[in-house]
Amino acid sequence: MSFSRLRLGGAVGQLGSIIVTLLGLLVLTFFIGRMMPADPVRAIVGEDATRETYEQVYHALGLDRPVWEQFVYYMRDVLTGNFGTSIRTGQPVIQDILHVMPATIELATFAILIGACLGIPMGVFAAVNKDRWPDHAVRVFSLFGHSMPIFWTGMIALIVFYAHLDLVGGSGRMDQFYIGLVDERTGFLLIDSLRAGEMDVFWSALNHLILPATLLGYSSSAYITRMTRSFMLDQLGQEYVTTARVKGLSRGQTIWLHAFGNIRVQLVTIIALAYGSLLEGAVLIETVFAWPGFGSYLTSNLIIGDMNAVMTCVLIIGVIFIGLNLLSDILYRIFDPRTR
Amino acid sequence: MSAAVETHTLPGWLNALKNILLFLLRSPTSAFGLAVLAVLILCALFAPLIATHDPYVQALGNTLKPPGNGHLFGTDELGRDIFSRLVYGARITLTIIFLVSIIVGPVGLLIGASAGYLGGKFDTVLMRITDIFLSFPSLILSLAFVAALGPSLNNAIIAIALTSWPPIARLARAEAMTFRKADYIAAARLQGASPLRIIVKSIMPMCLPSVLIRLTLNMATVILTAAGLGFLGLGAQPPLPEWGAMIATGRRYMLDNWWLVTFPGLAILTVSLSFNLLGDGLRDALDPKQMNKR
Amino acid sequence: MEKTILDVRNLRIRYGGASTDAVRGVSFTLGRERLGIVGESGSGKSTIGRALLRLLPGATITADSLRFEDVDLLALSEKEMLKVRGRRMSMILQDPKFSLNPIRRVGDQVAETYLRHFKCSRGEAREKAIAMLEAVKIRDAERVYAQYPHEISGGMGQRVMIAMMLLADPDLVIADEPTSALDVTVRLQVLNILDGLVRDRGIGLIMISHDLNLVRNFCDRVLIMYAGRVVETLQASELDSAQHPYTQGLLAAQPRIGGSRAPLAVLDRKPEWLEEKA
Amino acid sequence: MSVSVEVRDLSITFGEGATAVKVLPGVSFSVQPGECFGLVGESGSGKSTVLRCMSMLTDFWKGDVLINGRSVRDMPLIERCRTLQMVFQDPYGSLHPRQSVRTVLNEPLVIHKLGDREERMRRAITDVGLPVSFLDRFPHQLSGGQRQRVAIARALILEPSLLLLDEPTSALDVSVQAEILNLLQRLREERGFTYIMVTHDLAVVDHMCDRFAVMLRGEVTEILPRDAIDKNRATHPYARQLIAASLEYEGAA
Repeated sequence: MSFSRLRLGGAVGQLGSIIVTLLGLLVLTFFIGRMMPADPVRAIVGEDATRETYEQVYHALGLDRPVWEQFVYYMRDVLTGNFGTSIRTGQPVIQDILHVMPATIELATFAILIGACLGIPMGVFAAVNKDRWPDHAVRVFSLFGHSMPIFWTGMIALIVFYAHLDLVGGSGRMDQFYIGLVDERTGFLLIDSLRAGEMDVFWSALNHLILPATLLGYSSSAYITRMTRSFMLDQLGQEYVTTARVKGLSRGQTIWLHAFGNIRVQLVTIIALAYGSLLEGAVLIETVFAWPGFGSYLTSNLIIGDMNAVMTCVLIIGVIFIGLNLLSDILYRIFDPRTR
Repeated sequence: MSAAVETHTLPGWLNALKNILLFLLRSPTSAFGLAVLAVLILCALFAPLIATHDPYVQALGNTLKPPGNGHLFGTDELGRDIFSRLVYGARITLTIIFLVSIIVGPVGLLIGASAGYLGGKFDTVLMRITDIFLSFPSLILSLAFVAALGPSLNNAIIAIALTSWPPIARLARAEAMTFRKADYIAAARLQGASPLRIIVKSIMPMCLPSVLIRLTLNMATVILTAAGLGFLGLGAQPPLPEWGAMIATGRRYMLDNWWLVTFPGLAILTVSLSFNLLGDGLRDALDPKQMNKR
Repeated sequence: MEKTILDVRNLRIRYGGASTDAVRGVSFTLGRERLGIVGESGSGKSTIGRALLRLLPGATITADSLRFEDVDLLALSEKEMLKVRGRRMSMILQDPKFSLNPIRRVGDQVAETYLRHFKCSRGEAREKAIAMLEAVKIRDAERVYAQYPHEISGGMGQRVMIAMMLLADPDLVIADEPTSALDVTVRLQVLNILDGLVRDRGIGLIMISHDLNLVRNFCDRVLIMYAGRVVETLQASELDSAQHPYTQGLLAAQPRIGGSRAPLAVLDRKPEWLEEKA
Repeated sequence: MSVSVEVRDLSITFGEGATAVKVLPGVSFSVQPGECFGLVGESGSGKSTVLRCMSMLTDFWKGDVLINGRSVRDMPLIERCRTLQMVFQDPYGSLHPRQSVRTVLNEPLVIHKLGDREERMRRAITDVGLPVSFLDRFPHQLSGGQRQRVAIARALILEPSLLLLDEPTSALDVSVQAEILNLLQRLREERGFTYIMVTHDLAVVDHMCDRFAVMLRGEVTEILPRDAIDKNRATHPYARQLIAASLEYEGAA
């Protein structure tokens, strides 16, 4: 009985810590948004506005109030879903972001699938062959993926696979003449095109997706490989692995039935984290591939200094990260008998 | 007395350093890392001697020349020698790595070790703060900082430093938490050692190896982040020969003039890879588990 | 002792990367009896147990003879070895906290031994496992079957381990410090259960331990190892009349209940012990 | 100078009210000056916790621990350190892996601002039967027994009067255990230390201790003199069971 209470206490504590983290996130974005030397009012009214309009906007933005009051307003706005208007598009920022998000999620999901399918077997393979040549080969291969500047690799890959070999689609999510052919229902092009039965669009989309997703996946597989390897080494050094061998299980059975089972939960955590950090690579690769997603939206606003949009993007990424962490925590609780 | 200790430990230190270097040289991958690092440092130190041209002088009659004819890696859209710009770019890269590391390493180590050892409220507050920072991929947070501070090399360094101490602190804390329960810490407490003394003399030396490893691996990330910022036009500003910025300007001409983007990219890749390999080698060389065995 | 189960002659084991042998020329035979191997840490006693099951990756094992019943353990392929391990020869490990897979139900882990070696349904294996859990005197076997290792005590865990390793009815069981992780009061129960099963089924037992008291009470014959060599072989009942100074030293160093409180005898290690032939 | 020790109602409770979990429901015993007092019980019975509370390594306990009538809580840190010291179970974990023996022994002297450091260190290391040259060694250059000797030297260097011994020999081989037990025995005779020794081995208790307490789930079930082991004169059922098992195990029954 006391234990269930303790666990309940843990869940409440976790919820509390999430709320505190979210609050901290707001503080951080608020201050970053306000510490810019560039004048936010000028950004809105332009260089040759009159003093009067300037004052008006200055007041409207609440910049004449004490900082803490500004923060309260900011918090109220955020909590009511009011993230302000984008200077560039003139639309509410949140609407813009919801519009571009599916493209990024599609890319990132595809990439994480590639990363996990590449990273997990490689990690296990390396651990099993520790300090022998397969281990070294996997290490160099995965470190290579981890070391490449992804924006550059993207450009080179475009030159080679698109411009010279013409194996894959080029920039964007699909070929030019398909744009607008499929209704945006979910925003995920692969799903939308399948639903509409437009197989040509589907293939074109897949053709465009494959190159950036593979590059992203490869770069994230480094992390997955490394962690898989070290988790696996941990497990292979455990005594229960010897027990399994003594029972007469083969090396392969021991590895997959026993040791691998014990790292599944940790792998879920790692993949969730890797998914989050894929968004980072996405910012750069979307710029290179003109992928109309979240990353492109962020960078184009960065360059024109639209802090409203930028900070909202940052905030959302923070929330996604916290959500992923929470998710992996929950999965941990569900899958590990020791935490049940 | 203390002098006796001093003379005793100094050669010990050098000896350890020598052993680590020898260990690293034994594996081809980390030896490669060391070699690249050496080349990078030499380039940065002796850039004027190594470079064949002035990296800033434009020669508008000599633009977009392919490699050869006195230009090892060709020339860019303003006729500047790419090889020379790469050599001078090493200075920028090294400056970024160096500044970020000497800010982030000690800060992360001290904060993390203290939080891990002291626990309690201090730890909770600290971990909340790092949680918040860790809620972002480092590039995105750096982007936000640079966007707010204004794009420049210095601001890029500040932004990268601001975003890369939390993982180090987190690591040092995790390490410190495993050591705080050790009997030798209990023994030190029973001898009346103050918390500060325990942190500095007993906890930090134990966290140091993994922090060093992490810092080395972190350098690879720093290089990529800095290059990414440069690429987006938010890092070093033209005409500085920063490698990421070189790729960004070369991008417009890349379909016909492959050398513009290829060489700076290779430079970034090689240096970043070498730090990763070096960090990996250090992990084996400094592995505390292996040290305890012997 | 009518039949020889194991015949080991001049066994040498060297770990990969080591400059000297961990086990140097050990010879012994084993019938249907309980043989103790005693020595201090680093004497190579556990290495022998693992070498018999060929569980030392990277180590070099050589011997004039390493015969287990009708097979030559050195000549078996890994595939053939899989049929020996668990089925004909098994091993009880030291600490159930580490030697059971933490995320699988203990019963399933026991049943796995049976499933691996006999063609049968899961249900049958389950029945066999439960019967075996009862045989190691676990009262509520059905309930324990469904529990996870962290939910059972150390003594219970070690009984589960015994059940797992005896389920396929092997001819030889190696017990590697089977009770040193357990409390004194539980230790005896576990040893008595193991002893009873080994005697009933006529299994050959090799008990690896650092504890002279344990082998004195639960073994027929004892090998004393020092630095990778067997220095002396004795009947367990004659342990007190040991000839070798090392054995004598070990016995004298042990504090005894009701013994004198004079300083304990300290072992004076002689270099020639390293050379002597057993 | 020998000191007496009195432990009264030492208890640890987590939580409050109905959900409170008593980790240590209440421990009381007293130790005469110069006595060796044993604490025995199975793993998890709280015997090591008692030592950690007495030494203030754990400080969230209730009750009293008095040394020569003075509460350890009220003692200034410096005085407490020079009154009681502790020797831990695992000699591999109780020495800092990156500190030489010299550093290990020098630290307490620096903290307590004691003079003649070199001289004191030499004496401490010789007292535990190691050559002075060992001062410049690191833990990984020492065997288990040698490490435990260094750990004892570290405890001795502040010249305390009470030594808390937490399973000081259970990680060691029998022959090395004999050396350490002899060393501890000799030091007690020479210096009149008071020992409180945690162990699970009744043979060690019988060899070293004058009296001992049997602990079960955080409680002292019975305090017995040493000669109660031999004929099993315990009255509490658990204490009887423990002694009986030990006797049978040793083959003496």
